[in-house]
Amino acid sequence: MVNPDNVADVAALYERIYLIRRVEEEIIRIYPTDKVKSPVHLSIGQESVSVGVCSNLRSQDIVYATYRGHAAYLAKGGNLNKMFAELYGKVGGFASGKAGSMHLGDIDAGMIGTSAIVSTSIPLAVGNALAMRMQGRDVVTVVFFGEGATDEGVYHESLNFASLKKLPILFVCENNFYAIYSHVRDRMPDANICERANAYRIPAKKIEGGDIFAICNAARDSLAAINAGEGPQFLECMTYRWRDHVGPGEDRHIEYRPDSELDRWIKDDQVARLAGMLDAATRDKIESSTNSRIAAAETAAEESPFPDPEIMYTNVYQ
Amino acid sequence: MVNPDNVADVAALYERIYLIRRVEEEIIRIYPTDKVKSPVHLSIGQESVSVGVCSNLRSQDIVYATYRGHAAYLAKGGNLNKMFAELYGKVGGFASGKAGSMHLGDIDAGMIGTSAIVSTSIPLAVGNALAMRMQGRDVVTVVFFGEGATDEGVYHESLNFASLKKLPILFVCENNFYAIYSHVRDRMPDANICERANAYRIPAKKIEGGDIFAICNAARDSLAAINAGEGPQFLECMTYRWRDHVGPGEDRHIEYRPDSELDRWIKDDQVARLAGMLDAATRDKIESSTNSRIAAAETAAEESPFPDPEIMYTNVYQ
Amino acid sequence: MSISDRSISYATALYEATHQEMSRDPSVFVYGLGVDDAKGMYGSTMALHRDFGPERCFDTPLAEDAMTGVGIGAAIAGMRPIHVHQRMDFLLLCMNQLVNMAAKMGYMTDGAVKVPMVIRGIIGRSWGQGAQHSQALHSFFMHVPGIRVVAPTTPYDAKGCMIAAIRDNNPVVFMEHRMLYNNQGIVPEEPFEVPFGQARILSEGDDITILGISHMVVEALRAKHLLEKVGIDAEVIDPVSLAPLDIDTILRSVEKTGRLLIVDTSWLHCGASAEIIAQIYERQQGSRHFLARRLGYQETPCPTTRSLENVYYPSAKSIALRAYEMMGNDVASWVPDEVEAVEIAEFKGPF
Amino acid sequence: MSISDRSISYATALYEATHQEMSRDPSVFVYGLGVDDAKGMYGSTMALHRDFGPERCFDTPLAEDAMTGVGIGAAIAGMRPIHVHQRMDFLLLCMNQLVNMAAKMGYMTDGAVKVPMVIRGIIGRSWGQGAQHSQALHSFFMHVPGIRVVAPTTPYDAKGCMIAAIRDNNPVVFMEHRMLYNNQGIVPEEPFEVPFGQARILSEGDDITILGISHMVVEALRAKHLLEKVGIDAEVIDPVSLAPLDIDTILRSVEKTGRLLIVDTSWLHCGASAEIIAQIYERQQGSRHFLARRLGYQETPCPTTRSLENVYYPSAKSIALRAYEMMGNDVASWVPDEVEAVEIAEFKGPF
Ligand SMILES: Cc1ncc(C[n+]2csc(CCOP(=O)(O)OP(=O)(O)O)c2C)c(N)n1
Ligand SMILES: Cc1ncc(C[n+]2csc(CCOP(=O)(O)OP(=O)(O)O)c2C)c(N)n1
Ligand SMILES: [Mg+2]
Ligand SMILES: [Mg+2]
Repeated sequence: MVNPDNVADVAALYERIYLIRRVEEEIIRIYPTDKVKSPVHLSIGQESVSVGVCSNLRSQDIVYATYRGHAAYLAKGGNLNKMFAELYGKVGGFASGKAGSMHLGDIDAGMIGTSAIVSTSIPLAVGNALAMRMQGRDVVTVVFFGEGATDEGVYHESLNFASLKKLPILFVCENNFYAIYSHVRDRMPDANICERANAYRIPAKKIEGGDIFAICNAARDSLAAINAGEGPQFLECMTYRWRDHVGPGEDRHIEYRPDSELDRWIKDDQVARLAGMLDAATRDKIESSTNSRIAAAETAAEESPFPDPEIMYTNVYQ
Repeated sequence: MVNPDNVADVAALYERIYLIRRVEEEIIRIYPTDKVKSPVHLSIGQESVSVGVCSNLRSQDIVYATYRGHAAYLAKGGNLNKMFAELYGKVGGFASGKAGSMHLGDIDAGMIGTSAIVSTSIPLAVGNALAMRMQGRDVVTVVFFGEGATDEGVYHESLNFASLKKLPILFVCENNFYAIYSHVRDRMPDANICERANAYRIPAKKIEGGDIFAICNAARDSLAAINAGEGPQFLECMTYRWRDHVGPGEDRHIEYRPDSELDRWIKDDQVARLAGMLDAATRDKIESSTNSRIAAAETAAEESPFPDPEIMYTNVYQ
Repeated sequence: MSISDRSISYATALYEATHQEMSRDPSVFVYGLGVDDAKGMYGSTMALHRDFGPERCFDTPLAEDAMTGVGIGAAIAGMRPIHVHQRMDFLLLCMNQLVNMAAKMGYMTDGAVKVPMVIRGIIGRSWGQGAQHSQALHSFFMHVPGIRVVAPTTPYDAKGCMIAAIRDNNPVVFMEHRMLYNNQGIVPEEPFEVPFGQARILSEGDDITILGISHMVVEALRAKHLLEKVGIDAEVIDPVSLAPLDIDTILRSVEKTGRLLIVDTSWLHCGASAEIIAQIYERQQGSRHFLARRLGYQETPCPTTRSLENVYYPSAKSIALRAYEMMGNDVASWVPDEVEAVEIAEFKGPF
Repeated sequence: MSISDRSISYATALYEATHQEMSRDPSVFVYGLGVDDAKGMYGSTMALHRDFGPERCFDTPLAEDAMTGVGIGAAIAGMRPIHVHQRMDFLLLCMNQLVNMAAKMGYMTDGAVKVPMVIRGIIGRSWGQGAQHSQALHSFFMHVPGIRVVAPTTPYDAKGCMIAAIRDNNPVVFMEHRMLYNNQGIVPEEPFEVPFGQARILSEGDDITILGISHMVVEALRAKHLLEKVGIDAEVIDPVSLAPLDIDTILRSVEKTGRLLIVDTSWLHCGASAEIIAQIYERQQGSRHFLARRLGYQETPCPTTRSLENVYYPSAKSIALRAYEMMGNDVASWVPDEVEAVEIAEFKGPF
């Protein structure tokens, strides 16, 4: 159990969440230079979900996530250098630039490449859990997705099957209320996501406010239940995206959501919250080492070459 | 409200249900002659669902059903001659033989052509309901489907949307426990179909035992709610298929279901039940006129020619 | 500026066509993810929900499969739905409804019902769209009887085809390339239809026929200018509609030039380019030699990084070089000028 | 009967291949609607669940889309799933998973993951299957890089291709025609692979090349016999694998005969037949004339009634007549004998 009174616990969480926040701030800074010539879907504001859940994972556990996957990738222990190089479209990336921000993933870090088609990774994660069961491997699969993904039929088929087979998988819905500019109330008669999961006989818990400690602890309980053979578990983590759906910008001018709503979530920023729980020295140490790592990753990405045309033709077939 | 003590009510139901039963018995009789050279999915044993629900419909109401659609078609007042000619693949059929048993339908009878792909008519029915709303027409849409169809993602998407828009549609699940030879327990962690409908905020009622009066009355209540603007309603009607999934045969030899289960349902036959409630004269009159109609339809189908090859190329585009 | 010279963008042309048809016919409605949002599908559906009410222009849950079925059911019931997809790739989620239902309901009822529905699929190319946001799937729909497929290139054709598609009694897959949205062109203000099945010769020439599909028409025209500098006179054809396909016009051009270069916005195998070559060949049956070549996406998924993307898509330069080669020249003997595809160079989002 | 003369059916060949691979490699498993039922997918999966346990051969909910994704995820995790579809038409429900995920995961991770998965799609033709149970969708998958497509015709190839497909590290769409299931042929008992990308010349001839796909190979062979009676010597080719496609073998044959008739089990537009003609033409580039024709489904949805079905599908007779015409004869001058396609005539279900 993550203990808010335990400095080591807090520092570990802060180190992870600060890294993610800073990486995305760097992306915002760099973006206008056109170095990242690809859509980016930032997690800023939502980091506590990935960090809270992944803080409970072991290296052998497997994560599936979405095109909004920077946070999950880094929370799962992804390689920063490979990530920057991938964003820059360079050979130093884990996929030599073939993937980019929307298909982040790295088998070494236990995160499989993400999909830009909403909801389509969910059954793959279920298949991963099935394979782990068949192989008798002690691996839990975690799949992150937005509340928008729960609209899709394949989501339902996936939950039904996972529950039918009692597979070792944790479903994590990052409910940020919106799918692009569309509010969940315009897509569901009632945003009763947990109740719907229950209808598949999957125990589900809703965590309000993005509270990182609550998320950590709920994930720990869910993982324990999975390890106890109780089958799939479900977490609905309420959260909020601060930036525009895609790209580095803010989006207040679009007026699809009330400023006050965004402001309330910014006030509850979990990064600031954790920072405030640490003494200045601990914080500085984490921050400066993180910033050096990021700077180094950027430099390495800069220096890595673009792939030659021949690279295009490799790995179409395996 | 259909009154079991009212002879006229019972006779009306019997006339409809007897027609359906006899038509399918004739199909069984004729089938070995290869006159119906197409798969048939018989409703024998399940007729009370279509008859019970459709006895409440007005001619302007629209029905969508499945490849197991003989009962729905006749219950909705379909044309017997056109149906036989269609099964025989003759020009006298409503689709000149292009449709056959799996795509039964007849816009004049208010039943749109059915689909052989499980679950795919369900969103069309929802679209029909949407159109009725847009056109301000006093029409209720009813869609029949098996419990197997509820496995498919598109079913969930359809329920969600129908409820979101509060559309005037009645969902009728004919739960006969099996999808081909696969029991519902092997496809759902819990066969809580009504609870799942509720999760979409659609009021749902389960009717046990195929009881035709209970189905009639439940449908009447559901239709009243729809007409009162309460949005979609849901009925799960437990029922049982006596014959093999496809084709005219019995299937006891396949041993995927206990004989005792089938025998119990045969004992509760709703056709026999209604017959037993009528005096012999009323019954005879209904039966003999029905049998003459069927004989006439068969003769007409025999006499109708097969379509010429040119017919193939018509109505590919409209 | 006289009315007849009015120049508008491709996106505006789509918008205008839709707006005019919605005004004319109350059975027309527009739906799909984001159609009523502030970006209004690159302007093409902008504020339709304000003008016609939220019943006739509405956002949907993320449910491409059911929402397609909803459109089909509504079309059968007398409506004329326009279903908009931000990426053509998303049509892969509703292939069952499109192929098993939309394409067949009319036939399976022998004409008792019809499915007048427009399915707008936007080819997502811009930059860094990667493997799942860059596909064009027209060949799938060309394969299946019962579906029409159009891919207008100019604002004029965008408007005329959209009106024709809305009025057509069949499902019409309407393919739009994102790099065309800002292209300007002269478009009459009053409603008009561009009939399906008529190719356009956009620019005449005697030496080689270059047929482009969608955005590749623009690149083919640029290639024509490059080729002029080496004395090659290319004829550029835009088929506009792919199903039905106007093979006669293409055949006449090939009979004149003896050379056919087809440039597609998709892969080649079993693609539109294969079909066109096969049809031309079947028509000619060896009565006259002609040369035929195809260009399209590289036979790989689309890579994200720009260095590979630049090679992945055909360009004015790669088209010109291939044409040059087909004229019997050694490609090593010519370095065409760099031409900037402004619509690509200037693209900065909304991604 | 010596072992090497052992004759088994196509369905048994599939079964045997699967059984042998499941015995050899614990990562192979079979799933799909009905695979463990009493009919065992026409015998091809019969009782595998008894021999290998219900974990390795299992029925599923009706959920083609998610179940495909489950297979992909399992394949990425090191398993070798075989997903069986009773009708190829049902693949329309999982196009997103197949095209956006299975075909691309290897590329998008630059080879870090692979998707060794077999997707068995059964072409449902028998009688009265109608518009939604009779489709063959191989051209869709041939269009998309990252997917392999095989369509074996003989029991020998059925076994060898199945073993090769299971061992292949890519998604393989395995197309089976239902009218082939009872065909008998000599098949070695020990496991063997038929490598992809090698066409077979089933029967040599000098006058015309007839290329059949799947069940159409059988009809082409029957047509060859008919043609013999009028002195026409047809060469019959079975491509076996469609992606990769062995165009060299086809090209050599066409260079010999000068005539190519392609007979497909699907529509023509943007189909396998278009691709083959286009590739042959591109290779030849007018170096030699050849005649080319295509036969396939009529360009309509499949009608249910037998009188139209008989015209809808190509037959030995329609193939022979077309070949006869391509030899420069007047079709009116010949009435080929009636040949019975026993597998069709004798079909009595299970529908
Ligand atoms: C199948 C599909 N439909 C539509 C889209 C376009 N799209 C991209 S992201 C997105 C919103 C998804 O919302 P949600 O699942 O809540 O995730 P979030 O972006 O909020 O993290 C949409 C509609 C898509 N990529 N895939
Ligand atoms: C999408 C799809 N998957 C599989 C099939 C094969 N199939 C035909 S009927 C059927 C069972 C459907 O069961 P249910 O919905 O309960 O209807 P019932 O046959 O019991 O009336 C299946 C699996 C199909 N036709 N369509
Ligand atoms: Mg969201
Ligand atoms: Mg059932």
